Amino acid sequence: MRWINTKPGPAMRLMLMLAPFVLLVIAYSMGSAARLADNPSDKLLPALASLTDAINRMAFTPDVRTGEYLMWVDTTASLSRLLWALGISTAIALLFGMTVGMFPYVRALLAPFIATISMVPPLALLPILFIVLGLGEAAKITLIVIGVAPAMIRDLALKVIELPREQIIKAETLGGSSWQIALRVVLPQTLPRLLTCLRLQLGPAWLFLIAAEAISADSGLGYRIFLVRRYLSMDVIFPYVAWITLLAIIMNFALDRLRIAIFPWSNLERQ
Amino acid sequence: MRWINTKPGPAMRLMLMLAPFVLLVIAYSMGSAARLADNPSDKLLPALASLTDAINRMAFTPDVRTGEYLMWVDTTASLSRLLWALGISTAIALLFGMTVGMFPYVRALLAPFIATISMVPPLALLPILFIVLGLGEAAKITLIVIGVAPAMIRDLALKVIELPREQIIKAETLGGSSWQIALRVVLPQTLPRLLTCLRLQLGPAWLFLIAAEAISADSGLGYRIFLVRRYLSMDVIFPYVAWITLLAIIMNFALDRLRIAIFPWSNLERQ
Amino acid sequence: MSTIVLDNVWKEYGDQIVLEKVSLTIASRAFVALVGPSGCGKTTFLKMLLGEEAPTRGTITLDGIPLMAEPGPDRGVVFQRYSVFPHLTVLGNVLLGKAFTGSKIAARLFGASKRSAVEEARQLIADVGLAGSEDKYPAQLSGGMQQRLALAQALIMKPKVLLLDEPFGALDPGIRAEIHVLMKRLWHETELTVVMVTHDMREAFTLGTRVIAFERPRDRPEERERYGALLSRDIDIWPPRIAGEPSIFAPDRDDPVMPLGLAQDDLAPTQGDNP
Amino acid sequence: MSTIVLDNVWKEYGDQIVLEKVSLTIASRAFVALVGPSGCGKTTFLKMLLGEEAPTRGTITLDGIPLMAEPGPDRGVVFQRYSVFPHLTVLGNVLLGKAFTGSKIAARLFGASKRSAVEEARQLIADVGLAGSEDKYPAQLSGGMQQRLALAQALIMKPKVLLLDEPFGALDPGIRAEIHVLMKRLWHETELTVVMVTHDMREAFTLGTRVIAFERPRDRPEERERYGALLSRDIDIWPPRIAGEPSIFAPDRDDPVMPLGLAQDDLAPTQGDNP
Amino acid sequence: QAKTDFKVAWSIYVGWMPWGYAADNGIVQKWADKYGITIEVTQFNDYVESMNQYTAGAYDAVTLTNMDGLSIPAAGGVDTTAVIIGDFSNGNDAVILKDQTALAAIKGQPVNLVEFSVSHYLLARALESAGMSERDVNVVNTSDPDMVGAFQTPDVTAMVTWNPMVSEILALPDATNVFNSADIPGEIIDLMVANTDVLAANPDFGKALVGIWYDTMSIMTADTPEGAAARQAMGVASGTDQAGFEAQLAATKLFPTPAEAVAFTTAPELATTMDRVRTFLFDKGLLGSGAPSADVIGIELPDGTVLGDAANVKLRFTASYLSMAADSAL
Ligand SMILES: Nc1ncnc2c1ncn2[C@@H]1O[C@H](COP(=O)(O)OP(=O)(O)OP(=O)(O)O)[C@@H](O)[C@H]1O
Ligand SMILES: Nc1ncnc2c1ncn2[C@@H]1O[C@H](COP(=O)(O)OP(=O)(O)OP(=O)(O)O)[C@@H](O)[C@H]1O
Ligand SMILES: NC(N)=O
Ligand SMILES: [Mg+2]
Ligand SMILES: [Mg+2]
Repeated sequence: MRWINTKPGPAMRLMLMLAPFVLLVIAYSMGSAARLADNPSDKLLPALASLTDAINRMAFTPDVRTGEYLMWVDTTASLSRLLWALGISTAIALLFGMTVGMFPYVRALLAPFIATISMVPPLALLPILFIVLGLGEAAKITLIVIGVAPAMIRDLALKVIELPREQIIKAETLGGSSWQIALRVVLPQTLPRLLTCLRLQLGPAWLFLIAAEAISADSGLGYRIFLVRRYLSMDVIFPYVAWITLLAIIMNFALDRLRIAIFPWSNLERQ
Repeated sequence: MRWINTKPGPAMRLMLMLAPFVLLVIAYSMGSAARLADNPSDKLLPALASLTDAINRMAFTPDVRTGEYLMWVDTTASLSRLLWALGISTAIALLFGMTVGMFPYVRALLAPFIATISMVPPLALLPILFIVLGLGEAAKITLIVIGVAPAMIRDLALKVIELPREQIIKAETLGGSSWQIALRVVLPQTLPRLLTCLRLQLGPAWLFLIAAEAISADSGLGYRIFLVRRYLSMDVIFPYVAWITLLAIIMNFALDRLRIAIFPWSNLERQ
Repeated sequence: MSTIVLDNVWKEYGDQIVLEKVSLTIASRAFVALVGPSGCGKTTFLKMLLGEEAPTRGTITLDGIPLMAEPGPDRGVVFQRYSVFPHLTVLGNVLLGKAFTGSKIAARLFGASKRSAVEEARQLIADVGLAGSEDKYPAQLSGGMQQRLALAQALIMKPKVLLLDEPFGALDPGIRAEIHVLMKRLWHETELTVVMVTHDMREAFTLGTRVIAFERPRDRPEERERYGALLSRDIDIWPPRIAGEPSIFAPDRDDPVMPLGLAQDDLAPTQGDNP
Repeated sequence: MSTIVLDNVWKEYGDQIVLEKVSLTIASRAFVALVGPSGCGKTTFLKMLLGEEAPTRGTITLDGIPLMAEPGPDRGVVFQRYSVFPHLTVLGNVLLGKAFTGSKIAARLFGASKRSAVEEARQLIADVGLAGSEDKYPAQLSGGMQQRLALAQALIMKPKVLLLDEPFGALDPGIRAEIHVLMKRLWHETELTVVMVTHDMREAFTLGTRVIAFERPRDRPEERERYGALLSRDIDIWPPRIAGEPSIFAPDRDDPVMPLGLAQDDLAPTQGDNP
Repeated sequence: QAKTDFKVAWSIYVGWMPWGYAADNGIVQKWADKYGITIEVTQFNDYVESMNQYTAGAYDAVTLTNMDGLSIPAAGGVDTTAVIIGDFSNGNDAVILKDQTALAAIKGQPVNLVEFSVSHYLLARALESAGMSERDVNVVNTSDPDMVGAFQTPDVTAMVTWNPMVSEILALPDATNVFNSADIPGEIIDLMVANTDVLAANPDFGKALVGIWYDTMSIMTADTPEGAAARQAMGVASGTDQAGFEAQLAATKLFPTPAEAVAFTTAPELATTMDRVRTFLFDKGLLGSGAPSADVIGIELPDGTVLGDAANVKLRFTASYLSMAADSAL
């Protein structure tokens, strides 16, 4: 049999899937042991026990100063920023994506501008952002929105433009006005793509969140990572990174489930 | 006529296209004038003349200390990092994307791992990167590769999986081995997508480049922006941001032209 | 009444002439079948009747009034694909036109108007043979069922003119035969002028009252810019079919002569033939 | 010789039985046309002959040897779509098989072997009527030309068996008639056993030496899991067509009886009919 | 322009941690209430950003060093007054070499530091003390949170940074502190500065800041359980613990009483220091790209004398608010 035609069975598949993760843990343990043998106070690759300690300390022991569980406080702070930002980006992307996609005048007006905006590196504009918006949540949320919305707008507008012209004609022969067609034909077919789009932007959104929290905050997952980075406290950084990754994976998965649950037809279509 | 059916003529289109850019310049000038009226040495929104001065100083006047043109030095440093990183990412994405897409065993082994990796926020892992790779070019290039390659691998693997099964069967009936099919059927059809993929990753690549240069460097566009951020020299930051945006737009455009030039069939296909 | 008159209509795309000097009068309640080789401009012709494209020269009138420059509810349409909305159920697809005309802002019906519209829609769905599938999405229907749905969806608007662009081109022969019967019934029962593009000669002669062919007499590349397709044949079916009246003979032309014993359009087993 | 023997073949996907107890002997150089309603398992059957799917029960042998579990160069195939490679020119598509067999690692030919392969490919391209289009990409060809290309590409491997899955289903009737003539010629001239799936009865009877129908006698949803499709009809064409020998009569059945004056398959104008 | 709502920015550094503690423990509230104003205290993770925000007008007061006060707000045209001189760095900033024990060995090496920061100034002073200049080394800009990681990479051999990174790095086996701010005592000064116009119109704001500061000082410098708890809280807030924080305090010359601060502020050495600083900044082009000399910006000293252009005074040192605290006149 050619390699391209040989397929692993279910058990084999599971084993293969787990292998790289197991290897990673083994490699880490070995690296850690080697470094700690050299220098017992090495902080770069803490022993698994130190990681557990740190998790325990951050997540399950109340902070002496505030009595709160730091990791939990950081998580809620970051997630609320992220969700606000994604919510706002979604609203913006929907509004602009739909109008740019549907109306040739709006497209002529905004498409080149949005294409240009989407190429501006948002990190470079951070100082202005903070000065214009102050240091509160607004600036952090705006950074994420600026980083994420242009790509979403372009993606949605493309999706709208790609709707078969036949559908629009059909809707017109059914007596639909621009508004009615937007509301009943274009919008509902755009929404599932919006969720997919959101899913694709989760990575960049986390990135900008961390960048924003690095500069100004008093809680948040990114804040903590940058705070303890001064001490090279990898025992805190690793669990935080793993936690962020897990949150991202869960959000990714949840968004896809959500799409299928709300828009069952969008999955039928695929096949 | 319904709005969705009214289209601007070519002259109108040009005017509409330019309008937001003109408005932006006007808004900036007004904001700048207002702030400078308050505080003549305000640095946040420098007058257009100060921007010109700064461009002149950075781009067309040799630096007193080194005799070099700073903006030119920064540009070559950044572009060489970016191109190295994109080259390496491309090679990695091609290798893994093809094998994950073609071989069910490799897919079972690597796909979940790569999906997980692509969710890890690379900025958080910087300290490890530095310690493993040093502070030089290697670490910066690697940061970009880590930030960009997983998404490219996934995209390419998907593209390979989406190749019609009929094509693969046809190739098998022509006597192709796995290797031959990879080389003559899958690879050439994947390459145009690779260029598109690269184009989509330009934004993130610039982002990681700037982040890497912010952390440690002695030249580069991101280095300069973060250095002068220390004394809020927006007169330098704005031209640099505009220049980065322009470079990104040019690269974006060039990659698309390149795809059409090398793979003319990939554009025929579209229609 | 819904007579369509085309007077010396030309259509050009940039340098390329697609259709040349088409003059034609389509009588009310006619069923015009439009045939011609691929790329000769059949779809373009239909788009002009729709108002989706404007003629480069010449005029098109419907009952003496120049056509609206946009598709509107007086002209229904069914395409080969993409005629139904994938995000709406069968019922939702048929209701959509009612919702558009009955509710300017929300484009949704409520209360009594909704109840009466649903009733009308259900009746139409049953008419096209989709009773029982009201809550399915198009992706859950076969190709033939989707085209029936597209018909029902267009017919609820009671259009004067129904335009069909190869509506059954992608269907199985067996399914096509069934839908021909439906199409004929609808044409007889509804006040409709129909223009249908088809690739299938038998379909044209089975359904049409008149068969029109477009053709491009000069089709070498260097000629394409100077000459378009012409109306090359115009055949009235004999014996004439008249909407609402039974055919004088050959009541069903859907079963043509067959070279062998199998039913040509349909492989449904003969009764008692099961193993 | 290339006789295919199927012995009590069943095919199931999970719970669903697709094909039931298919036993069949396909003689060397036969041209089997396979018909049946949509979804009855024709493509599945072809995939088993290809080696792309394995039968759940039963055996398939080619010249007495069990079929390879994978598609290989002894069996050529043409699908309705995606049979040619969009990134290769016409010549590149036809050369690909030669490159695979002639160059294990590079999968590209050079020097003398390249020259001879190019010559052979050009001959085949001319044979299928594509001379002059050697350097075009498939997207620059019409649907009919693409299928001709797919045939040439398969034939350069000199397969024992040629499997066709509705190869002409998406083509214009006029173009289809032309390619039927080609198909017939190729079958006569090449050492080929052909199995062709089609929806078009006339095509089946025009080309086949034998027409086979699959059918699912029990097709209610609750029955689909317990009963599959059966081989329900098996008709040898009379008078028999024999590969390489001219037909005794009806030398070309491609022009059947027509209800009216137009050529049914082709709207090409009669000579001297231009305006 | 009189107003009642004020915004104060501070960033995470040993000498400024009291601000966070004061905000968390009602001390800010207490003094704001006393003067009938509100003070919003905001923590910044990024020091540079806090100064930029202040310079752009988003904040009324900010914590910074004497050098950054001159190069950022003053050079940015914002007339700034140092309300509190809280401490000077007495070892918190250090030049660290890897596998070398003498400062002279720095010659020819790349030196990782935050360019144009106090580290850069410290390096300049260190080189000067060893008869070298910046031409003898090769400066590589490196961001402060990454210093500890960066030091462990093979290609980094010399580094200038501040605490808490200094103590982390010195804990590594191959690191040696070859020069530090204790060698130039009183030159790197940590301040709380406020916008001069705001202060002039609202002297109560300045009084409240001083009041908050010395209330907090008296708690955190006390050798009591309450003092220990305060130091622990500040340690945790800065990402370490009580011991770590106290180690950093040991390298900081804190003025626990207003009297000591007044004495330092009014001493003649301040003029010398500021002259050195402005010369350094001018050499680096940080006083404005067109600046003809180090005199472009005027620096007013507590006795009213001005260094540089008296018509363009943008940075002012004053002992008046500190004196009020010393005199218990708040
Ligand atoms: N928007 C357009 N711009 C330019 N040329 C067009 C456009 N639409 C159609 N054409 C050209 O007009 C000619 C007629 O196209 P049309 O789609 O009407 O043909 P058709 O008869 O419907 O063909 P088919 O049977 O393949 O559907 C073709 O040559 C086509 O390339
Ligand atoms: N990989 C598969 N997994 C599960 N079921 C399948 C698979 N492939 C085909 N089927 C089912 O097997 C049945 C036969 O499918 P097949 O494609 O062979 O039909 P067909 O006769 O070729 O139909 P058509 O005329 O539409 O091409 C269908 O019910 C189909 O849903
Ligand atoms: N403020 C400092 N770095 O002493
Ligand atoms: Mg058409
Ligand atoms: Mg099939």
